[in-house]
Formats: sequence, structure tokens, C-alpha cells
Amino acid sequence: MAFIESHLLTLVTFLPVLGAMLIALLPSGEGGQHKGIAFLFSLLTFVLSIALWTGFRAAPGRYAFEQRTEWAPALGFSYHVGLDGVALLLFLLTTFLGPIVVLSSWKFIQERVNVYCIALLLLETAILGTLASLDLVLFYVFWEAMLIPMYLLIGMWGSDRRIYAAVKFFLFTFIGSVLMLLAIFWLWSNSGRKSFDYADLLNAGVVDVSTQRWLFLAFALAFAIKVPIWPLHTWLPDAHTEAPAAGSIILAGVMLKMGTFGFIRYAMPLFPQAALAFAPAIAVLGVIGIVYGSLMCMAQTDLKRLIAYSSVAHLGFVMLGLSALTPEAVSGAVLQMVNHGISTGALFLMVGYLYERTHTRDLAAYGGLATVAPAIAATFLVITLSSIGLPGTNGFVGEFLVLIGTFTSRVLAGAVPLAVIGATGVILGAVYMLWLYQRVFFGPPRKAAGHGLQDLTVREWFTVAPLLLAIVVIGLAPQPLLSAIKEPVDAVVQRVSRADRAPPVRKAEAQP
Amino acid sequence: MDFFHAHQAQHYLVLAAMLFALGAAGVVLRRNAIIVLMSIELMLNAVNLTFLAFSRFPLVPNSPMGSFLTGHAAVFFVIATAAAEASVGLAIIIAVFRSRTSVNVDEFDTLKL
Amino acid sequence: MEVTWLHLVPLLPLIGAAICGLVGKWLPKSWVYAVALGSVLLSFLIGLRAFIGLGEQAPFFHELWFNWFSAGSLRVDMAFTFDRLSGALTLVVTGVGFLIHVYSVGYMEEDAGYWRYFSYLNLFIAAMMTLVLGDNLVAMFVGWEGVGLCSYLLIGFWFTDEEKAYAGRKAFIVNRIGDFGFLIGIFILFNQVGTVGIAQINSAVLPLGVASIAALCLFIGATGKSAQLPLYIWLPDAMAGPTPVSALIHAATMVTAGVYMVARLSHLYVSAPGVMVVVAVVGVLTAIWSALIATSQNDIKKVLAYSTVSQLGFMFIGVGVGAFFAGTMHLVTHAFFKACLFLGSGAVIHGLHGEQDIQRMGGLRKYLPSTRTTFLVATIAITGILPISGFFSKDEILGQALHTRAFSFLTLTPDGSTRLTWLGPLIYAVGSFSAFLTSFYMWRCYFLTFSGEYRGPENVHPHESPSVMTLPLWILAALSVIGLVLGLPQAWVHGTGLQHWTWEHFTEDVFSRPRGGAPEEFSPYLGYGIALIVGWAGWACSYALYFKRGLAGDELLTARIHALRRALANKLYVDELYDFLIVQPFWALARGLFRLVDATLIDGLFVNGIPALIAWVGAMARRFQNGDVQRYLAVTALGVAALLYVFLVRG
Amino acid sequence: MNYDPNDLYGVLPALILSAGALLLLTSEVFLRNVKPAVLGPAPGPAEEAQRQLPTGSDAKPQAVPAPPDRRYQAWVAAAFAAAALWAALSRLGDPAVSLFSGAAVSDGFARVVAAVVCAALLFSCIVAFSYLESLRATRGEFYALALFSAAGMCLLAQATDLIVIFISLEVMSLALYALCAYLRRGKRPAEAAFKYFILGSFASAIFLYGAALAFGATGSTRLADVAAALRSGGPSGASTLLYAAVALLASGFAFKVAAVPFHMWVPDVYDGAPAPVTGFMAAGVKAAAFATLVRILVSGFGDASAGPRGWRALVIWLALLTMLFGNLLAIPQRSVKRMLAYSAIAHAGYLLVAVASMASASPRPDATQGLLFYLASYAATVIGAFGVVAIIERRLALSGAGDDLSSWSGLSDRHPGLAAAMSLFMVSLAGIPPTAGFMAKLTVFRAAIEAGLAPVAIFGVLTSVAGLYYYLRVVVYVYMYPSAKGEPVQGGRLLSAGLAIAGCALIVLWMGIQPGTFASLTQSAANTFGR
Repeated sequence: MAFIESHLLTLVTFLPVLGAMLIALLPSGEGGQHKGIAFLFSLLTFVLSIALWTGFRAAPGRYAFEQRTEWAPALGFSYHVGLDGVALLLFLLTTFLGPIVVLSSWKFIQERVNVYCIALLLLETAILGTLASLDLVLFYVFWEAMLIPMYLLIGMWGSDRRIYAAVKFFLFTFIGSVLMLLAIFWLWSNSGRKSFDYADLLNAGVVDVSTQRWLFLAFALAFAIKVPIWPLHTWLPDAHTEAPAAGSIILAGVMLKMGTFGFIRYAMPLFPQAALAFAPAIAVLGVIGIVYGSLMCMAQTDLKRLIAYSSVAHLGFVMLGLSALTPEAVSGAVLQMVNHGISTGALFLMVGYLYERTHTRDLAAYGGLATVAPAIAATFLVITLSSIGLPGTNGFVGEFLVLIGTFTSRVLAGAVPLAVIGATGVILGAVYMLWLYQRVFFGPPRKAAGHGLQDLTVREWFTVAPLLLAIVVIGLAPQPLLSAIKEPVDAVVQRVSRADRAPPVRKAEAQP
Repeated sequence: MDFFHAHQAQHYLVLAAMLFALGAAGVVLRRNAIIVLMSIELMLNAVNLTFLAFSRFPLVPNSPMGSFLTGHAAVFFVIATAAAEASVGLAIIIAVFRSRTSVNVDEFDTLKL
Repeated sequence: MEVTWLHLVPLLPLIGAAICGLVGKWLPKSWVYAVALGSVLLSFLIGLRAFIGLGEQAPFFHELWFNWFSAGSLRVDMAFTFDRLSGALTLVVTGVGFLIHVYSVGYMEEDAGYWRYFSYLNLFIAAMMTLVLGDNLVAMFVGWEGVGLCSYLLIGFWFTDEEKAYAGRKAFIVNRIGDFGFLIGIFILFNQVGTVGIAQINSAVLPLGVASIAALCLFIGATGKSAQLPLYIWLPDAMAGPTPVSALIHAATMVTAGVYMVARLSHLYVSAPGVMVVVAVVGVLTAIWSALIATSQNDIKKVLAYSTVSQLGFMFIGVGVGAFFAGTMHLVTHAFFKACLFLGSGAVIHGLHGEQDIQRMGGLRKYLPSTRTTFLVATIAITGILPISGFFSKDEILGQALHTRAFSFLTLTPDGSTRLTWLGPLIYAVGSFSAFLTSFYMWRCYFLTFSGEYRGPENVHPHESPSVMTLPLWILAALSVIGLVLGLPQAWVHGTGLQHWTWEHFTEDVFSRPRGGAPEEFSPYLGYGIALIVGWAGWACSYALYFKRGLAGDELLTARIHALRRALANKLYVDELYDFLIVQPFWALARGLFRLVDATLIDGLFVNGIPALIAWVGAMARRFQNGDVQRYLAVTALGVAALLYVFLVRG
Repeated sequence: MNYDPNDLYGVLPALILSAGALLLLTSEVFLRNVKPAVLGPAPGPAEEAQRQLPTGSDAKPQAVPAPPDRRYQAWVAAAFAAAALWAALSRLGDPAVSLFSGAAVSDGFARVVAAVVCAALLFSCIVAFSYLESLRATRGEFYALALFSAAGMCLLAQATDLIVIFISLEVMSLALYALCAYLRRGKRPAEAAFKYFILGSFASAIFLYGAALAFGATGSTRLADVAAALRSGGPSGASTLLYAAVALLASGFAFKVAAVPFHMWVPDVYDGAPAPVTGFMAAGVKAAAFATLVRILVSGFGDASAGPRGWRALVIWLALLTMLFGNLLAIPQRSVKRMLAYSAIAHAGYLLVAVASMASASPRPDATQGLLFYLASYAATVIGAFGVVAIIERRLALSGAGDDLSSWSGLSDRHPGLAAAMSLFMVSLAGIPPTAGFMAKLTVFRAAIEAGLAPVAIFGVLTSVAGLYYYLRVVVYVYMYPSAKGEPVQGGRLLSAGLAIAGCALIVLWMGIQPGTFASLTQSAANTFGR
């Protein structure tokens, strides 16, 4: 028992890998049992991760469930994991989406099921590890380990232009991360005691600002591509459009958050002065993302593409909040990460179900589904509302905090105009989402509504219901989440927004 | 003394260099595989000459290895190796010839790009 | 006084909505009715109990239900305040709401989606109560957006019709534009005051500039929600929804939220007199503008819709000139008679099996007697030809506008030569004219509908609605008569028991007084006289035209002022204008950006261009590997030469 | 020039390998009924050869008298390779000892290289076994030659005397020339061998000339003496000779490690040679050649690393060129084998980065460690990759054509195991965690950053992005394209090759997930770098 206590985080992180191994051992013929095992393990992961939530105690400067063991001392890195509030939320979000994803693709995926399930489980572990790791090499290993399974998911089970999309996704994200790797090495070679450990590097700090800027840019590029920040976003629509529903859900639900998480966990605290210096630029890009993304949505005729672009807009809010550097805005941004994961994930889930039924993503083919599939219409409506941030749904709290925090920011230059322009996203969001909703569900039934389109099945209800519940619950009672992230958020805000006043201490011998 | 020796060594060295260049040119320019092979031998022999020249007229007063016989030893090694090389080379040329009844080097371009 | 039961007022309808929406489909009809009506009735009774409880020792009730969320210095509570204003509004909303629920039972009888309908309706009541009772701007905003959602859902209730669905969307998006302003207003106030509590904001002393910008932003929100210029366009289309909805949401309650908000923040607005001018001017312009359009509409609901917009304009005149009590009083009375009118029109439509064009009505007084009577009462109330509720409330507004001192100290030029003293009288004049128009088009509507001979097709046999629908009509008609109590001038009721019931006295400690001070005491009689004349004039014109001639009246008018009437009949082409100036360019911009920036520039040039370039270079370089061993040898030799050069010559 | 028999222990791996080779050669004598006719093609053009030789499984064994059973040779060779491997590993930690009065050295560095070579040989033998068997091409000499060249490689890694280097170089190369031509099917193998031979001997002649000049300038062929001479600036007038020597020696091994512009032999040779041989070459030759390059540069000219005539700048330039062109030329390739050849060039570039970051008075341990780790991981990966190629190629080798990406499409349906392994190797070559390739990249580029070569490192990782493109393309064909029409690769003799591939895959994963052990090995080796 004590072992489980002390290794809980590791256990949860690697549980999916166990499942993957089990599946790999089974004969590849029968698909059902593979899905069954995958579902079982992802569910088990979620159940265990609840223990993480209940056992979580926020403590200043410390990480919950911290565990540190030797990994490769000869290479200077160790296996060091732990969670702070922010990581915890995204961690739970991931484990929460895990079973849903497996269940959602029960019917859609019929060939090479074992590979599919293995990819899903490995992907989950990679994401969890990225969130949990406190050693930069460990982080990087998980960070890039995410790519392969996702690449396979898009490339093997995607639609027509899947290979183009998959390769584009991989190359885009890879370019960013290799430079980050070099930056990590630089930190290692200049951090006093040749260490890859996050805490050490944080204490070591980088005093000279010009170097900080370069390193920050190296990190920021990797994360910005993942987020994605305009104009590095063009991989996203393709990846989303071509990926199978499950892939899109994971991509939108958690993988994009890895970018924003990277900013709040690594790029900003490690290089506070540079972060402060670049905050306005990032904020501007975030606002551009909001407006531009929304406009792109209005220009789409493809269901999934539209939702993909809406992700660009939503994450624009997150980036704006992160660069505003006020407690309100940053906590809003973190909350928005979770919210976007839930609502956009749910959107892709529903779109996936629609696609299963109609085999088209073309908006022109849709219309009048509300008459034939009222349940789908109703759930989709709730999700739409949360996506346009209607009060009472989770979407509102995040956006509101981000905007009000940005508006009142004393650190960010030009905060007020940025907040105002960003707030137009509230209008634009309504424009395109409601347009989409009307196009698909209202009006007289069109082609897609034909051939006896069937309403939500029980299995599908099991996947949708938790998401709807989360939307409402977080919308009505977001406070527990906010208090969980208070500690790390305040720390980041303190560290970065005060950076210009008190340069971080650093060891003397660490001069290149 | 050194300079004197060096002065005498120079003739041999220049000759060797010319032979080496000649051999290299032959390898690069001649089309017939056999002649290419011979040019390589020529290069090796040029090297031999260099070794010998240096061991007969050393530039440095005293060799760190005790004596300048090293040069001679090297030459014997090289001769032996050259022989082995020649045999392997001829065998390969024969193999090529079997596969395409020609020993013109510029026709061996199945593998390219 | 802190209480713990106030949250029930919004909560009960919310629960009702949840029940109806989630399981209503499978419940027996009667249960749905019971839940829907019961929950609203309960919250009405709670409101009533609380209202009676209000007194000297308890000027207001307050409840901190729970802390919704808080981060950094921002703390947002779900907290409610039940003072005289919000209390009265609670009664109006839940009361009228209940009546309309009752009415809907009859009206939506045949519709299969009744459970959906009642769920939305309950949800609306819940949201509206949150809006009214919320003690901070964010809570208010929750209700603000909630009612917007319900209106969206209910306008598009019959979503299979593309038009109706579009109308709903239009309503929501136009409202969102307003909400954008509302949000910015909240941000500014929070930034300045450090809290979003309404009480704190009202008690805070703000610099003029900040106060003005904040007030203006909030007023943008109001124009959206309360359908004022330039954002009024959604309300006429909103008539696509079921008529009871139009009565409840788009006449009686939701659309008055803007007025309520301005009145709630009276201190803020008073501290920004410039914005007061804007409010008043926008109000009066809207009043005349939509009154004009209303004169030429033939859809009975459209007429009432434009009349609603115009009446809302009156309310904004009231709050704009600093007579917050007058504006809110008109809000209450208007809720009564306009609801009555809409329900009446609903009864007519119901009786004519969906016919809405007054040109195909007429002579219905003998078919729908009780509908006709109630409609008549309500028409008298709104046109104010007899001194009942509408008369007093509207005349109070105009009188206050005429005598206001709110603008007296404002100057257009720095030297203070030209003061805005003339603004009040001007507003009065224009307002009176739109009152005349009101009387004209309302009577036109009445005459064309009920008097004369039936012009509809033979196969349609008009019939009176069931009592479940007529009963609410009678109650509302009665209320629109009794409502006059609120507006009785102080002079008449002084010392009598009614004194406490006049709205001005009742709400005097709720509102702030305009900076210029209250208008000097003026005798209402002159104003009443003029109002009566105006009202009767309007009646006379439309009597001469429509009672005597019926539809010929329209032709006569058209013959006289052809162009104007065509413009008016086409709503002055505002929709087309917006579509041309804003909507189409916007979508074009979106498509253009997508093709140019995303597809061509980023993807075409960089994302795909650079790899293509690299691949091309690779393919070129590859040519060099042509398989000729002697070329390889040459290259190797060159490499050696290069190294020799490096070490011997260059070094 | 005194001789100490104990020195023989220092070169134990080479001795074991040579012994094995001799044993195999002598064993040939005792074989019965050797019919040269059935071994390889009858005299005459390739078409005839193809008609005679059965393709794949549908062979006509009864048509030709069965050749003597030579399967034992594979296992004997493997056994000796394993023994040599053990010999190399067993004394890994020992301090460096100079052998044969300074002609050779036995240090951790050399031992690790030897270990890599022996392991490469071991796996290659196992792959070659099933490869040759299924092609009915098992003749003598193959394994003997492989053992000889391996012995040459081991010596090469230890040699500290120019003459010794030359000899071992020739031992290695001559055996390899023969191995390339070994499979006498069609035009390709012979042509590859010819090109390799001509270019190789050209390069060794150049190297030898450099050796001669160095001898002349310093009066010695010991690297240590050369270094000393350089330190003292050399005798008057000799410095020119010395620098010419440096240039020639450097270019000689720049050729062996396939650094641009000395790379042009690589694609054709790798493409034409039998896949198992190619794998062995890619792993072993690279390891030995780099070991020697490091010896020459670091222990020979170590002090002259910096400065205008320093080799540091030179190596950096070579590295940049090699990384650039290696990746650039690999992109348009449609033959996986050829693509792997170009990728071998690219990886030589990354290894050169490690060499460049070693440059200083005493070799930086972390750079040396990076180099060794990279060599090991690359060897494991590339042998596995060529193992898979071998299985694919067997079908095509008979038709004398190279492989094409299209012949890989849908492999995951026919052979999920092979597909997974191949993808793993590709990922490792691309340097993506959790594989050996990533850890190798980590060690090398970290050393580069540490040595202040940040720009080179940046250039390197950017080229590796380009590399990712063509590695991924293989995965695309293997997993994302539907099955090709061609009949599935027949099973049967697959087993041993599969074994080797699985072994490589495990090593690749192990080094990727648990690099600690290898890292500490290489670290200790790097710390005992004998001069």
C-alpha cells in the first residue's frame, strides 16, 4: 500500500502502457477484446487518477506525488515526476477523456484494431508523462513520444488526405521541438551543476537577458507550434480534418494544451525577463488568433475544419490570458485550457458521430438534423453554448477571467485595447458557432439527414453524458479548480511580472 | 648536414610526387579497368619511393623510433599489400566482365543517382 | 436584511425547466403543466411574501447564495438583492410570466414540442429573475445572457422553418453585440472600483471620463437587449416565435432589461450626465422612428413589435432625463397592457388558425368578444385617450422630460454660451408626436382587426379562444386599468392611503436624483390636457381613415404619401442597409483572408513551398551522382586538393 | 623494438576473429562434393544466370545436385564473433595500455569500438545466414571474409602507428571488396565492388602517401611522435611536409567515414552490395574509421586542433557539408537501401560534429562518450534496418533490380512484426525518443553545445528535420499504403534474420529507454582514452 502511495503518479502514468503491452501480446485477429482491454485500462487510469485529485494538497513551491529516482546519471538526467495544480487539472482532463475516446471509436474503427488501441494507450501515457515530468529530458522524451502515435492515428485511420496531414503535423511539431532540445542542452551546460532537473534550472536561472531571449524563443517556438499560435497554425486544420474522431478529440482535448502548459510551466518561469519582454508580442498574436481564427471559421465549408479553426480562436484566449500576467487572467487561461479540452473535445466527438452516420463533413449536405436526431441536436446545442462561452457553462468563466484579467493588467503594455479586441471574439464565436448549428440542425432536412439517421445510441450516451456533466458542473462551480491552480499561477505571475525589478539569482560559474 | 640530405632527397621526392600524380591521373582518366588498376599500383610504388628516400636521406637528425629502417619495413608491407590488392582487384574486374562482357570503366553505371 | 430563501425565486423555475427539458418528453402532459406552472407560481408567491415583508426595518433583502468563482482580486458571488425595484420587477416577471404560462397551456395545445416550450419558458423566468435580483454585474450578466439564450431558443422554436431559425440567430448575435458592450463596461468598472457589486459601484465616486465610458458601454448593452437604435432590428423578426413568447419576452419583460439596468445603476448614470443625454436622445429617436414604421405594418404582431420598440424608447427617455421612476413605472404598466395586447393578438391568430395579416381580418368583435374587449382596454391604456395606466406613466415621462433639469448645466461650447436647456422641451415635442403616432397606429390596428366586416377567406371560421386563454387576458386588462394607481400625481393622493402606492413615492429611495436636481414642481394638468388632445387626435385620424373606410384608408394614405409609405412598409430598408454595409463585407473578408493568407501565403508559400524547394535542390544535386566511377574519383581528388590548399597555402 | 608476448592480450578480439576466419577456411577443405557449377551463376551474362537460378521459394532443388551443407559456418562465425565481443567487453574498464612499443594501444575507446564491430558482425552473420540460405547462395569464404574484415576493424581501432593503420585498413577493405562482389547475381554487386575497390584503393594510396610524408617530416610513423613533432613545430622546412601529411591523412579517412565531398562511393556501394554486407559495412566500417580518424586527429594532431591550420575548423566544415548533402540527397531517393546509404552519410556528419567537439588538448570525455554512444546506437539501428531490407530484397535481388518504396507498401498487413521493427529503426535514425537514436543525438549535440559549437548544433538539428521527412516516408509506405500486389515475403528461413532484427530492435529500445548502462560504459571508456 505504501508503495502505491509513493508511486501513485508513476503508476497512473504508465498504466496505459501495460494495457498496450497486453494488447500487443494478444492475437491480432479479434478486435473486440482489444478495444475492451483498451477501455478497461483507460478507465482504470481515470479511476486511479481520481485518487490524485483527492490526495492533492497544494503547497507553495512543492509538487504533489513527487518521486525521483536515478535514470541515467552518466547522461545527467533522472526520473523525476510530480504535479502542481495546473498539471493536475490537465492530467485529470487527459485521463477523463481517455475512456471516452476509446468508447467513441468502438464502431468506427474496424481494421487493425490492435495497432489502434496500442497507439491510443501509448499516446495517453506520453501525454500524462509530459504533464508529470519535472526533468527536462524526461519532459522532452514524453513530449516527442506523443508525436508517433498521433502520427499513426492520423495517417492510418484518417480520411482522404490523411498522409499529407500526418506528415505536416509531424514535421511542424518536430521543427519546433528540436530547437527546444538544444536550448535544454544550453541550460544544462550553463546551469551550475550540469543538471536537467527542473528545480535546479529554475534556481540557476539565466541572468543575461539577451541569452534568455534566444532560449525563450527556442522554447516558445516549440510550444507555439503546438498551441498553435498564429501564424503557425496551418497544420491544425489539416490534422483535425483528416484525423479520425478519436484523434481529433485527443488533439483538441489535450495535445494542444501541451503547448500552453509548456508556456506556463517552462518558457515563462525559466526565462522570466524574456517572457516579460515578449508578453506583448504573444498577447498580440493571441488576439490575432482570436479574431483571425473566428474569421477562418466563417470561411469554412467543412464541419471539422470549422471546429479546428475555432480551436485557434479559443487558444488565442489562453495565450492572451497567459501573457496578461495577472492572477485573474492566468487562472482564467488555465481554466480555459480545461474548458476548451472538454467542449471542443465534445464537439469533435459529436462531429465524429455525425460523420459515422452521414459519411460527409460538407456543411452543404447537412440540415434539419434536429428533426431526425433530437438527442444529438440537444447535446450539440449544449456543447455549442459552452464553446461560445455562455454563462452557466464552463466556457464563460474562463473567457471572462481571461478578458477581465487582461483588461486590468498593469504589466502588459496595451492591455486595454487587446482585451477589447479580444472580447469581440465573444461576438464572432456566436456568429460562426450558431451559423454552424443552424446549418446542421435547423431548417428542412437535407441530404445528410436521410437514410434513417439514427439518434444517439446508449454507448454514445455514455461518452457524451460525462462531457455534458463536466460542462455544467464546471460552469456552475469552477471554484475548486481555481483554488487548485491558485498556487502555481500566483508563483508564475509573481516570478514573471516582477522579473524586471529583481533579476533571478544564479550561480557564478555558469558563464558560457 | 640536414640541408644537404634534404637537398639530395628532393630529387627522389619530386620524382615520387610526379609518379604519384601520374598514377592518380591514370586512375581518373583511363577508361580501361586493367589500366586503372595498374595506375593504382603506380601510386603505391610512388609512395614506396618516398619512404625509401626518407629513410636514406632523413630530414630529421635522429628518428624517435631508433632507426630509419622503419621506412624500409613500411615498403615491404606496402608491396605485400599491393599484391593482395591487385589480386582482389583483378578478381573483381573478372566478375564485372562476366556480368557485362566489358572492362570499360565508363560503362559501369547501373548504380547511380 | 440577510435571508436564505431568496435564491428559490430563480432556482424553482430552473428546476422546473430541468425537469420539463430532461424528462418532460416522457411525462404526461398534465405533469409538465403542473411542474412548469407550479414552479413559476411558487416563485411568484415567494416574491409576493417578500414584497409584503419589505418595510422600514427591512428596506431590502439580500442573500449570498454561494461564491461562484474568485481569482486574484476578483470575487464573483451568486448573490441576490430584493429591494423595492427588483421586488416589483420580480412580481411583474413572475406574475405576468405565470399568466402567460397559463395562456400557453391553451395556445400550445396542439404543438408536440410543448415540453420543450415550457422548459424554455421556465428557463427564461429563472434567467430573468437572476438578471433582476443579481446584486453584482456578473450575476446580472448571467441572467442577461440567459434570457438572450431563451429568446434565441423560443424564436427559433419552430426551427424547421429556415426563416424562424435565422430570426433566432439574428436576435442572439445582435444581443451579443450589445453584451460585448456590457462586458467592457463591467471590465472598466471592475478596473476602477475593484469590485463588480452593484451597490459598491453605485456608492463609488468615479471620475467623469471613466464613468461616462463605462455608462456608455453598458448602455450599448441596453440598446442591444432593449432593441434601441441602432440595434433594434432583431425585435421585429423575433415575432417569428410563438405569440405568448412575444408577449412575455419580447414585450413585457426581457426587452425592458436594458431600462432596468440603467435604472439599477442610476447613480453611475447620474454621475455621467453626457451619457444621460445620449440615453434620452436615443430613446426619443427610437420612439419616433419605430412609431413611424409601425404605422405601415400589416402584420398584427409586427405592429405590436414596433410599438414595443417605440414604448421602450419612451422608457429610455424617462431614465435619460433622470426621471428613473417614470421610466420604470412605464416599464411596469407597459408590461401589463403590452402583454395583454400580444396575448390578444395571439388569441386572434389562434382564432383565425394562424392568420396574422390585419388586411384579412376585420369585424372580429362579434366572433371574439372577450378578446376584443380586453384588446380595447389595452389599446386605450397604451394610447392614453382615457386616464388609465398607460396615460399616466407615459405622461409622467413626457412631463419630466419637459421640466427636467438633468441637462440644464450641460454646455455644447466651452464658454458655456449654449446650454442644453432646450433639449428637454425638444424631447417633449418629439415624444408627444410619437405619442400621437402611437395612438394612430394602435387604433388603426384595432379598427382593422375588430371593427368593420370580416375580410378573411370563407373557409376560416373565427372562434373565441378557450377560457384558459381568455382568463389571463381579463386579468391583464384589469391590471392595465389598475396600474393607473402607480401613476397618480402626488397632489391627488397626498395624505390618502394610495400615497404609498404611487410609484414615485414607492421607489424614491431606490434611485438617485439627477445632478441638475429634481425638476421644479409643476402642475400636471397642462401636460394631461395636451396628452389627451394628442391621444384623441391620433384616434380621430385613424377613426376617420380606418373605421370609416377600412382598408381603403391605407390606399388613401398611400395615394397621398406614396414614397414615404413604401419606405415605411419596408421598415426604412434598415435590414438591407446593415446587410450591405456590415454583414456581407464581413463574410467576404473572412473568405478573402482564408484564401489569401491561410491557403496561399502561409500554406502555399512557406509550409509547402520550402519543402518543395528543398526537394528540388536535392533532386538537382542528385543528378551529379551519375554512376561514373571516374567522376567520383575526380571529386575525391578535388577534395584532397582542397584540403591540401587549406593546410598548405591558406594556413 | 622489444617484443612482449603479453601485448597479444591487448589485441585479443582481433586474434579471436582471425583465428575463426582461418578455421573456417581450413574447414572448407574437408567438405565433400563441391560443385562450383551450382554455386553462383554459370559463366555468361546475367540473363542466363537468372534463368538458371530459381527465384525464392519455388526453387527446383531436384534440378541441381544439392551443394554441401555449409550452414555450420554461420554459427561458427557467430560464435567467434560472440567470443571476440566478450573479449572486448570483459576488459572494458581496464586502464589504457600501450602495445608493441607504441604501435597500438588497448584502451576503453578501442574496446568499445571493437565491441561494436563484433556485435555488428554477430548480428550480420545471423541475418546473412537466412539471406544466403533463401537465395541458395551459401558458399565458403563469406563468413571467413567477414571475420577477417572485422579483425581489421578491431586492429584499426587500436592502431597508433600509421603503418599499422594502413595494414589493418587494407585487411578490412580487401575483405569487404570481396564481400560486396560476393553475391554474383546481375550487374549490381560486381559493379559495386569494383567502384568500392577503385575508390577505396585510391583513398588508401592517398593515405599512405600522407603516411610517407609524415614519416619523412618526423622520422617516425608513430602518431605520438607526429604529435610531438607538431608540438615542437617540427624541424626547419619539414613543417610544410607535415601539414601536407595532415591533409592527406585526413582526406584518406574522410573518405573512409564518407564525409562530403569524399562520400560519392557510399550510395553505389551500399546499394549494390548484399543487404547484410551493407549493414555490416555501415556499422563496422563507420565505427572503425571514426575510431581511426579520432586517433589520427586527436592523438596525432590533437594540439593543432585550433588555429588557422587546426583541424577543428576543417572537421566542422566537413560536418556541415556532410549533414547538409547527406540529408538533401536522401530526400529524393525511392529505394530504401539507397536512402539508407545517404542517411549513413548524414549520420557521418553528426558523428563529425562529435569529433569536432572533441577537439582540444585532451579529448573532452563527454564528446568522446557521445561519439561512442552514437556509434553503438547507429550500429544497432542500421544493422536492424538492413536486416529488414535484406528480407525485402531477397525477392528483388534475383531480378537484379534494387528495391523501391512501392515494394514496402502495406508491409504492416503482411508482416506486422517486420513493419513495427522497421518503423522503430526509422524513428531511431530520425532521432525521436524513446529510441537509441534520440539518446545518441542527445549525447552528441549536448557535447557540441558544451564545446561551444551551438551554430553547428542548430544546423545539425535543422538538417535532421529534413531527415525526418524521408524516414517518415518509409513508415508511411509500411503502415499507411495498401498492400502491394507482390506475393508476401515467404516465411521459413526468415526465422534467424527475424531473431537478429528483434535483437537489434530490443537494443534500440533499451538504449532509448534505459540509456544509463550504455552511457556509463561509454563514459568509463571515454575516460580511459589512451594517447
